Amino acid sequence: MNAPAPLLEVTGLTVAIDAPGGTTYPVHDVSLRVANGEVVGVVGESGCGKSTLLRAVADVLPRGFSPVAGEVRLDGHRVERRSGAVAMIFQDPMTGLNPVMTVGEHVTEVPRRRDGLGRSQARDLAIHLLSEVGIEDAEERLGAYPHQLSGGLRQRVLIAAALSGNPELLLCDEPTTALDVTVQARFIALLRRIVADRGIGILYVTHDLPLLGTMCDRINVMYAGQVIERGSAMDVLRDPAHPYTAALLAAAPRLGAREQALASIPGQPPALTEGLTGCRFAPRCPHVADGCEAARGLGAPGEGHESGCVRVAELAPLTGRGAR
Amino acid sequence: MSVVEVRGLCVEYAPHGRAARRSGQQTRLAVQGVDLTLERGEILGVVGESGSGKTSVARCVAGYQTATAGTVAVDGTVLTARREPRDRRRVQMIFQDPYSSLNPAMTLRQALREPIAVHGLRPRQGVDQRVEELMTLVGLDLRHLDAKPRRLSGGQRQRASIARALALEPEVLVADEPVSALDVSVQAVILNLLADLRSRLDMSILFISHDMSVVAHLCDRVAVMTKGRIVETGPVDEVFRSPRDPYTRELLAAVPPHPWAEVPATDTDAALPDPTGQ
Amino acid sequence: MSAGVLAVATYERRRARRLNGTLVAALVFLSVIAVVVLVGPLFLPSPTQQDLTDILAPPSREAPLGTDQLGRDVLSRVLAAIRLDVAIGVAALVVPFVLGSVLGALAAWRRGWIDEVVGVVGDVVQAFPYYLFILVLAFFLGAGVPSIFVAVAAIAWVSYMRIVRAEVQSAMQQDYVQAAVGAGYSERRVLLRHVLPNVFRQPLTYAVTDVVVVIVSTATLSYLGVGVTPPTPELGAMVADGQQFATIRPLLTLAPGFAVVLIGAALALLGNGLARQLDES
Amino acid sequence: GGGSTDSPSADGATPTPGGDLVIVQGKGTKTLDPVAAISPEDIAPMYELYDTLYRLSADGQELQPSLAAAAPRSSADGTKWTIELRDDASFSDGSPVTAADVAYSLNRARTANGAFSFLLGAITAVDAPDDHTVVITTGEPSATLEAVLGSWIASVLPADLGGQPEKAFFEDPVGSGPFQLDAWDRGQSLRLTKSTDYWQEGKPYLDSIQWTTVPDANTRVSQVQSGQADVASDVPFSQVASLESAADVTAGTFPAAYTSMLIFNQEYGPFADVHVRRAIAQAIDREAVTTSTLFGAGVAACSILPPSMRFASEPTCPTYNPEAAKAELARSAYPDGFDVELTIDNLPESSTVAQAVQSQLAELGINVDIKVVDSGELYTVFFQEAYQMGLAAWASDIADPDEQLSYMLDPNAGGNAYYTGFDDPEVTRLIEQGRTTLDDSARADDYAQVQQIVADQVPQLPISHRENAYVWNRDLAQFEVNPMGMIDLASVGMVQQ
Amino acid sequence: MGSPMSIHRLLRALVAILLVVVVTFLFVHIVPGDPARAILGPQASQASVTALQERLGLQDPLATQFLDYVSGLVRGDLGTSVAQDVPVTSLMASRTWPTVALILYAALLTVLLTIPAAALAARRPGSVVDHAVRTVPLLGLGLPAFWFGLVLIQFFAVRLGWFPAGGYGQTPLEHLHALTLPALVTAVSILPFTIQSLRVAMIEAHDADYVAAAEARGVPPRRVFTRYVFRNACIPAVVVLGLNMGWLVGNTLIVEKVFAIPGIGSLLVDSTLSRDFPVVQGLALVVALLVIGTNLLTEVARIGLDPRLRVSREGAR
Ligand SMILES: Nc1ncnc2c1ncn2[C@@H]1O[C@H](COP(=O)(O)OP(=O)(O)OP(=O)(O)O)[C@@H](O)[C@H]1O
Ligand SMILES: Nc1ncnc2c1ncn2[C@@H]1O[C@H](COP(=O)(O)OP(=O)(O)OP(=O)(O)O)[C@@H](O)[C@H]1O
Ligand SMILES: [Mg+2]
Ligand SMILES: [Mg+2]
Repeated sequence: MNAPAPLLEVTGLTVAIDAPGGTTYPVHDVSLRVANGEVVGVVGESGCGKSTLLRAVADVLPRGFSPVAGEVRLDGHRVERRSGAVAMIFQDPMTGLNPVMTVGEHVTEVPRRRDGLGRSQARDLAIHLLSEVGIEDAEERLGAYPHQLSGGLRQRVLIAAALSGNPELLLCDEPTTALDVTVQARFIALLRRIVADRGIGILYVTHDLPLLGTMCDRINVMYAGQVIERGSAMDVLRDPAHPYTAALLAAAPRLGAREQALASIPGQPPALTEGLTGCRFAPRCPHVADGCEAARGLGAPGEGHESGCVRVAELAPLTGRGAR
Repeated sequence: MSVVEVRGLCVEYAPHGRAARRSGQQTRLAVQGVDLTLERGEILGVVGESGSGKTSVARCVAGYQTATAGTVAVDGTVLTARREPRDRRRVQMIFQDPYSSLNPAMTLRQALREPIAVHGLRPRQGVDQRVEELMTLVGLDLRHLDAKPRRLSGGQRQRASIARALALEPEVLVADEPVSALDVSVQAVILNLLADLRSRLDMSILFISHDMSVVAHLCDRVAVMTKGRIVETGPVDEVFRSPRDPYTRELLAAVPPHPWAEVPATDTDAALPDPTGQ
Repeated sequence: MSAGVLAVATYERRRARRLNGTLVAALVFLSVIAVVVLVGPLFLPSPTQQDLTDILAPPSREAPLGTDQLGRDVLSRVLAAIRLDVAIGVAALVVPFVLGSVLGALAAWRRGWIDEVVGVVGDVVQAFPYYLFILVLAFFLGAGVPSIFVAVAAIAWVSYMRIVRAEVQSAMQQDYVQAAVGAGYSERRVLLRHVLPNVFRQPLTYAVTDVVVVIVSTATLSYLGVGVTPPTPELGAMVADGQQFATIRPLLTLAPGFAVVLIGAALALLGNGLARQLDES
Repeated sequence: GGGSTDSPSADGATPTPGGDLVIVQGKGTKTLDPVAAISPEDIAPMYELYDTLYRLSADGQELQPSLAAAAPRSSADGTKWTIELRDDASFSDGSPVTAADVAYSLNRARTANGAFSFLLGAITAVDAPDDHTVVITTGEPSATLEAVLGSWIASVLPADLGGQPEKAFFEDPVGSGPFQLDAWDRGQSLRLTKSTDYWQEGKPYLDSIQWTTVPDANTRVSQVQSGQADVASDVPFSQVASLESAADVTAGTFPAAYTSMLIFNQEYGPFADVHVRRAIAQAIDREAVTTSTLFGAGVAACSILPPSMRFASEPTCPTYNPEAAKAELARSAYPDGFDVELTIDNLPESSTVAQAVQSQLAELGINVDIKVVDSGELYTVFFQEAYQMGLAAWASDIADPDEQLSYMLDPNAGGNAYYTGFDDPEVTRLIEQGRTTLDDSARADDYAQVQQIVADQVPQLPISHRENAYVWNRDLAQFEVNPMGMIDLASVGMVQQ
Repeated sequence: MGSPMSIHRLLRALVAILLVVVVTFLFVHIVPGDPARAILGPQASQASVTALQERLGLQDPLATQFLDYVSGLVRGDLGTSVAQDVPVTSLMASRTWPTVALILYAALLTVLLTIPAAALAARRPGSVVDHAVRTVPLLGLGLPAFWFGLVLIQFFAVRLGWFPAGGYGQTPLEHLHALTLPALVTAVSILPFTIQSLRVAMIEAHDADYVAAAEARGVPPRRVFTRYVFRNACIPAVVVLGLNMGWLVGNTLIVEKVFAIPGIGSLLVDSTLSRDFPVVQGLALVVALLVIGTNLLTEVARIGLDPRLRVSREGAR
């Protein structure tokens, strides 16, 4: 796969949280790219910093969080705050929509308030956008409030609202966790179609590895605030080059494999304070060895597939899925 | 004889309620004539779309809710609407949200002693020993005994609430999406624990989930629900390999294939239903 | 009282800490007041000691806040009054706290007619002009501390009832309460062990602020002429009495007035701090 | 009058015509019917709206003819009184004031069942032989007649109320006073404007007077200070001195026919014993208590009659002497003291007095428990004699001691000797005699005796005679208040400065 | 709008009003102190007191008096003032507006002071400004209205002359001017609660995902504040304001006395002291109606503000 010119380029991003107990770094020295027309996944356990990364990219970090190093560039420029070039969709479709605003208001407000469109033009645009995301009776839905919609519909409204600002990049933070699988499948198909139609880039965050396999071009695996493996979806999921990725995959149950017990990961992720050195997964890693405490960037095993594990070469077949 | 036998279960809700408001639906009949049996030592999965009535069925079985029609029998005895404490004990429920399922004011020790003491399940001096047994059984470190729930992680809490349910020595566990809120690695721990309980204690489990792969992994049999009805039941392997009902098929098609699965996904896009088909 | 239902549904979520700044400040503040109030009298004349030859004296070394129209030491009276008012405030709230909590819990737990009756009675009490209620009660029972107790109890329970009712209602949605029911525990046990212990944060922190309201009401009753019976020093009575001398000896009314404000601020601060603390833990 | 003579105000100056006067008072005017009036706030406007046959002088010692042309001429036996009316007085509707109007008004007042109709109790008939002559018949010689005719109850209204029903008439009354009604918001504000038909040349000076209710005393003072009002009544006594020296306003006190006293219910054992009462009289430092409550706006009482009242004397009173008090108590049946409840109303001054009494009686071993009742309830309690010791007050409605002495000392006069149950036939006789003797010096003797007996027997213990305290605009001239609390507003005016 | 709530709510309000009628009646009649004696004063003869009692019907059995009262109410007749011999309704007529104006003004001031204070505090939680905003209004809680009112008069009216020292004025403009200080005193008693709740709600609203999402997709900041943060934070704040309305109304009684405002508050206190029962009854009823009315109003406002409630809503009072 040829790497297209990057739409989003994050380099060395570090985010600090000032808390009474001391500063923590939920995102530490993270670099990643998203190209136009590309869906890039970010995956990792709960608490590894995925959401923080996304919010940093959109420049909507919560109170107390501040980017302390690195930069985020969109089309080669620093992300201009709240320009609308980056839109974001959250995990819970209910919390992503303002409960006191109608569907129509959500979808028309950026065109009207930012772009100065007239009322009826904005309305037409809204209907167009809502149909585009697969809401059939778009016109009737304009007056509906979020709580009157099912989860799947809300999700679509969120996308339409996000698209209303003509974003180049869409950030999705576990948008389907609350939905059932059939709705999830439809949602993902929709996202892919939008990428194809509009040529935008998507950065998609989840802790569901198999899900990423169905929709992403490339995947970044995060652990404890760092990207520890990245590569094309197929490479990462089928031939994980980091023990953590392999452990995550092993922990996910799958259809037709009920004999074995699931492999859980012992222990807890480290606290994300200062002074962590070497491989952060080492304390929980079954393959831990002497070299692990040394710091190491990403590299190997191959072009477009990098791992943070020092032992990546020795551990070649990490997967427990037998011969392939 | 089946441990649990559900016959013709119907559940009706008043048209205006919180849940209806939340989902925007106006369904009145949430469960429409459900029959279910659960054998001893069996894990029965219930899958289905959101709002199909899974939780309602579970709550009826566990006795939290009175059915509009139909019966729930445990060990052949039909349980009435107001269950005796003794009967309540026989069916215990594990909840989806590990954060609200433990009393924040009680330490784990208190939470585990209480059911044993109230029901007099052990002589006074045996209670502490039993508590420790339970902790070990669910894989919780004994040093957490005096912790209050807020100090525990989601996975630990879920284990604690399983231990609390087990303290009553129930014959049946009803688990309503016990792992949906958890992360894969923690989920693995809980799933392993449930499987272990079944094999060691011959426990019967009614396991509700909307995650096919989890059900596929854990359950012996599966019931597929949609719109308040069970549309298909059978051994998991059979149902998942050759689904007969169109809804089951749709459900299975929507599951993102595990990258290591035997049958690799061919063309993902083609397998997905038309997005406009809602 | 009817005042001050702090935002019931929303709290700040912060990470747990030892004691938050507000609480520490409140505790320090209150300790200082407590020390002054308890130790001060050792160095001062009795609050009822009259000296008609030295009335309305300006502040001096012997009488730091001067003397009143009967030549009594104002500082000594203020300190005694603080003790009394705080005692009244706290004691007067015990009954409404318990009564309101029990009724609120019952209303939420049993629903049905109990809920309706308790709710309507609460509406009536709150719709009734607060000071008229107290005034009439005070006429009926005679002025003085007992009337204040009864009047406060008759009114203040409503807020606790409302708060506890809402809290119990939401607690009943919690899975752990469901689990307790499912475990076959008696109603009493579920209510006492599983519901109530988890709903007391809100009414408790509210009660702290409510003490202030009771003190202010007691003071206002004295202004209306139905407060604590003389010669007991009471802050409101002192403020009211002192008004006659507002222009010549402003301290007579300012000092007890500030004492009310100070106690009020300290307790309100304590309430805030407590709420935050209990929230965080 | 009192007032502040030393500060440079417009007091003595001659007023110039014009100006609108705003008076703020604690309560509002609730009725304009003289018969229904009960409070000073009701009564004050009546003196301006209506006229009376006589008017009390500012010092309270003398009655001057007003609608009457001269003092009443009495028949030899003192039961027939002839009064000539002046001929230039007219009502605000233009009709002249005639003897028929006076007769109607007096008859109406004495036969109505009003709270103060008893003041006219001596009158048995009022006749108008011609337009300018009124003849009043009294059952017995009446020494108080002139004083009664000078009070609001004897206000002169048009005969038959001009043909209107009572309610309608008193909504918009017609009178012959210096002012007439402009606007009235019951209990809240009352505005009178200058009457053009008033008989007194050049008066009134003011264009209008407005009374406004401001319940809080400090707020009242503030309003005068900020120029919002011109006169505030019932100023806190302690503030008078400092207000007197303030640059922007004038303040002062005026003697009043007002006495505060402890009353002893003789049904309650200890108080039936005169030694106990005398001991208490000597145990209480009335001078100090008076200073603590009045701050110079009044004097410690000796006689029960206030000094501003006619015939007030200086009896020999028990004086403050704790030792003598103990000795006196030792002679009673309660040598070691006793417990007693002191019932007071809820005004701050009452509480001050009560606390002083409490602390001073403690020296005698008398334990006083203060019981506070609402001021609306106090006299009900007293009337039912459901008290032991009480703190009461008396304000006279006429410029004659008879009203006060009868009510307070005569067990048959209505008050059961002011709720005490005191009964001394000699006192009763002397009072009776004073009422029916037309000779002032003879009356003075009778009343002096009464005052001395009371000082010895102590049925009530007078504590202080307070004055009325006002603060007013310094541009106000001729501002004076008589002992009945009345201001002659026709003579008051502004001075240009 | 929200029909399911209205019917239940209205019914309850009706029952409450009914009970208020009964309770005031009983209340006023168990009060010791004879109105006739209170009116006529100490000098009045027993005969005239008895006469007045008869005229007032005070010697009838309580039940008869109550029936008379209720049948009067039904005809819109609140009885006749004992002390002033005029119909209670006409006595109240001129008194209601100043009180209503005072309440509205105080509510307005509350809102005007609450919004900027809460917004300022919520902008940077934990900052010095935030702490100040959270603690300073607490002082208001301990401020007895009668005392604070006098302090304000001394300072703003006497010293500075900015406002009248009490009173109500004649023209609307004068009313506004005269009511400023009293409204402030009234508002201060509930400010701690409204500021606190709006602040918390704003912080919560600001942390909501929809705010981040809106900011990210390019909604202008001003609109994010008005339509997202403030609009949502209003809902709980309105509830708190409503809950405290009763207290606010109660406080006006005292404030009116201090500031000599010819409203129902000062009339109520006076009438209670002078045992003018019919007036007390009538006023208690009016105040109760005011409180119940404002409660219903906040309920309506809440439903107006929160579309989620328009379907149905149980509990959470
Ligand atoms: N307000 C806060 N104060 C301090 N630490 C915080 C705060 N919020 C989050 N964190 C920490 O920051 C880290 C990263 O959080 P983040 O939400 O980015 O994780 P995530 O990968 O999105 O997790 P999840 O899968 O649960 O959503 C976590 O360890 C979390 O504990
Ligand atoms: N308390 C209630 N009042 C009214 N309707 C309810 C109530 N609880 C559930 N419902 C409705 O009943 C139907 C079935 O709900 P239920 O919770 O049993 O579904 P579920 O299969 O568990 O869904 P999910 O996967 O979302 O948990 C839904 O339409 C729901 O809206
Ligand atoms: Mg996240
Ligand atoms: Mg469910």
